[in-house]
Amino acid sequence: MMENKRHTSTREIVYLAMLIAVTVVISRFFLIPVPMTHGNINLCDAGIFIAAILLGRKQGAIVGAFSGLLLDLISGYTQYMFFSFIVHGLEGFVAGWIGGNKKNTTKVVAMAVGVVVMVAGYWLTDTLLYGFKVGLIGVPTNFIQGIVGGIVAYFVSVPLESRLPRLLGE
Amino acid sequence: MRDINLNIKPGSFTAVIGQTGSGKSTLIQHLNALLKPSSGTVTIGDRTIDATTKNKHLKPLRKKVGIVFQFPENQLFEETVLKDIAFGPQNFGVPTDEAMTLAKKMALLVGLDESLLKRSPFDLSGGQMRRVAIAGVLALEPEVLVLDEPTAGLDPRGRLEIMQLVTQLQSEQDLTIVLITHQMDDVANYADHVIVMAHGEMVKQGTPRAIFSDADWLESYQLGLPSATRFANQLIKAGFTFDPMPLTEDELADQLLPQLSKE
Amino acid sequence: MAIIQVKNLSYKYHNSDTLAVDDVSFDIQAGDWVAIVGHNGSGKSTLAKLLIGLMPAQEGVITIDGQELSEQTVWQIREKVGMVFQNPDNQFVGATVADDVAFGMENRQVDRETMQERVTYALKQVDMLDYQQREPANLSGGQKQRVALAGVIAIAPKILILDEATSMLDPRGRREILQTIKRLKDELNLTVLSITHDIDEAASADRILVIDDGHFIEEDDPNSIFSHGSALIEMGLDVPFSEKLKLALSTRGLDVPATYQDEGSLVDWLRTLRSTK
Amino acid sequence: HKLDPRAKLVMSFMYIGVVFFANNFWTYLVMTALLLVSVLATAIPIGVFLRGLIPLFWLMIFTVLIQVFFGAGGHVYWQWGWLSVTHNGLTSAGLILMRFVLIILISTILTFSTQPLAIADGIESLLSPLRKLHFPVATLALMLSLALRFVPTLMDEAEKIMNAQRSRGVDFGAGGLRQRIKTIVPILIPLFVNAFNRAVDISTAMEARGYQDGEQRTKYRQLKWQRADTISFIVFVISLSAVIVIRYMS
Repeated sequence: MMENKRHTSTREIVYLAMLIAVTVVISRFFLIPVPMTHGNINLCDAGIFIAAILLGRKQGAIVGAFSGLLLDLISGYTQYMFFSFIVHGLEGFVAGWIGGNKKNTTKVVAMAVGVVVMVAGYWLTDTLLYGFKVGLIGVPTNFIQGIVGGIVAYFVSVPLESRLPRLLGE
Repeated sequence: MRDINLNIKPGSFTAVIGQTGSGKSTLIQHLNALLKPSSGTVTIGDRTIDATTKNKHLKPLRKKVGIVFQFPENQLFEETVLKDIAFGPQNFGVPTDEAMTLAKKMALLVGLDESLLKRSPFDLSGGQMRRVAIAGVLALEPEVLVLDEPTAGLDPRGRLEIMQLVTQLQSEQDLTIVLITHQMDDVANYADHVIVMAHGEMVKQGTPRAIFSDADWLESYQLGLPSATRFANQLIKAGFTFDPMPLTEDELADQLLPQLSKE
Repeated sequence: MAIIQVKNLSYKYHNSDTLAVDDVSFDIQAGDWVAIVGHNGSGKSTLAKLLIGLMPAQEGVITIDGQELSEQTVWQIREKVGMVFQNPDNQFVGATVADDVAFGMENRQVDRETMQERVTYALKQVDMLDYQQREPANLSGGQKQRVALAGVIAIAPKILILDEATSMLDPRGRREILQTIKRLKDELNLTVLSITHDIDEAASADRILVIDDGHFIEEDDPNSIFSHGSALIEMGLDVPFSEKLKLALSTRGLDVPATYQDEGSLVDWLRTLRSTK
Repeated sequence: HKLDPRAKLVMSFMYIGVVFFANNFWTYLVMTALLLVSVLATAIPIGVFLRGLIPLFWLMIFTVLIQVFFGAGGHVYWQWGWLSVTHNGLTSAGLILMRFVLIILISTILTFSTQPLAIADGIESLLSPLRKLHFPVATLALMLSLALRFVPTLMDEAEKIMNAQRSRGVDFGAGGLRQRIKTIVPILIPLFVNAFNRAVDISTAMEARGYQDGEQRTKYRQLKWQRADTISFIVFVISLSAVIVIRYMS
């Protein structure tokens, strides 16, 4: 077929860009206030997991890394920017690696591991920036955020999965 | 948006016209209590909303006024067409089996074939998806149906079919219709009341005939005339007379015929 | 000379049983404005995408400006063709108006000085120069389509393809973009191929191609096409108002001429009927 | 603030790096002075920056409390069970707080004075040496700028979908966590479908405009390194080296 390989390539760049944009949008759009803590949890993990589970590890890593970076860039947490790039990138990679195109139960496991990676990653980041004990403050919130993200991702990605070939324009 | 006073009568067909950005969309969000007025009141049936109305009191109102937004096919999400149509009523506490019966009825009402009901809404054509979305709003059994440019992006046949559906809903289901549109021909053909919006204000309201009698005034708001009225204006320059001004080609033809010589 | 030649073109989507484009052949002469009309799903947008090799045709030969479309020539052919699509948002890829106009030139590796000149020139042509630094979120649909048009002008193509480019605009945006295209066509000596179901857009064309369910139905000048009145309506298409009025008059027993008349000539004809009273 | 985003990026990250070396009054004084100069250079009112700190207020209080109560060593001022306030605890709380505020302010300066797109451009430019290692910097940069471009569009779309579902009786922002998660799904599914549909359209448009991944492209938007950039850069390097020197001298 004529120039089929290149065709996929441009389309892949664009749908990854759109997934990054959607992840940023849902993180800014849905802030769920968490009682007893300092703030909100956002849905960025949901976007990253959806990308990872629908498309796989490479795509999950790209969407995770860049949406983490962009989100911090837009929200004014530039000090976290590169840490988020790595932490969310790893989160997406791991979730996509274990759970991409797999059974529903495997997806749940994949997201659980993803959450652990994310929580540990931010703990490490905060430890680097502000010290070990301060780092602990973020753990419970990040944990709740990751779990909520995982649940949302599950209910969104399962119905989307069967639509995927059509959505990708194949 | 400021200082708007208007009444929409039960069973009427009201058209809202105005340029993009004139406040039409804000207006319809008030009709459905998606927005609360910062001053003034909106009364729907026997309920009144003002700035102090609590959010939880707004929900019953949303059942009275159904809104079909622009490109409503973008709101579909369920596994099957039937489930998607039944989604709305279930949110208002209708039991599942009843909602499904209702959904089926509405699907047939908007002209969807029964064979489509078990399909995924994303497998349908654009025109069919739009019907599913309209059925999903009708399933709320509203008293007022608000449609924001329901024919946008459709081809001429699709446009005609949707407009026929809307008039059928008005006459057979006793729905009050509010239509937001750029198509002056649709206003002329279907509406009995017109509201003109500009810069967040209502600048005029009246019957289509009254509104379309002043071409220059409409032009000052970048709005046009229905084709028949525009053509009649050209004929007046050629010596023809019309009273009243025709709004549709049938009206125009009826008035034109006696003025022509029968060979 | 025919700048676009299409011979026996066929295309089938692999999730469908029927041909989206079924053995279509036509020629388009350089400098012409040709409209392809058909209802939604008639295959007209598929045709547009085939013309610039966005999808490979299963059968048939497309020759553009003397070059046969193939894997080897596709990028050269795209150099000669500019395309404006339906959804104003989904073709605006730059961060600002100027960036978007430059996108096509960046792909063609035009150097920066030339790009700056041409961005200014192209934006002037579509009357959007004052909006250079604006972001797409602050523009209307009509303005975005004009930016898309500027992006096309900047690469100086020979052919402009409009794929339902006005169908998502309000009447004002539609009018403005059509005026701009008419002016540009003359100034830049473009061949325009507009795929549309908007009757005003089709009426601007020199010739109209009618397709229905992937089949080529007819090609003729607008006057002859529009004289088919009710047949067009049956195909799910629109006809100009003058034709609708003539239909209304003829159902009331008036003998109307069979040939198409635009509004001006219909007024003249009605005037003669009146004066003979 | 008209500096090159690359300059601002590098300076900010050098600053954040050096904050960890600051450990006493003098070093923090230099750091604070440098920050104040930068704030003044942005010509943005100081109030705006302070408002940026408000959402983090509770986090800061928390941080300080933790340091105060759990930092051990030195003179004990107060003790109750396992909670104690010690000299070392207080000092480290003060230092952590300072570090916290400085890091947040410097990144606030960066975001307030620079468009996200400019920062993305800056990152691309700084990473461009990686091209030699066949790392697809240009492709990733394009992806990033496309994502940035479509955030407002999809934000709009999300709002529209939310309004539509609300008219269909969905209560957002009400109920417990479970209820909330349930109401999110009817927004996310259409939003993702919309994003994928757009992707198909956009990639078609890009290819029609001659885009080919992996091909060389020229760049319309270019960053210009000017004298002001060099000067600010030198100021930063000198002050930051001073901090390190002071730390190891004392």
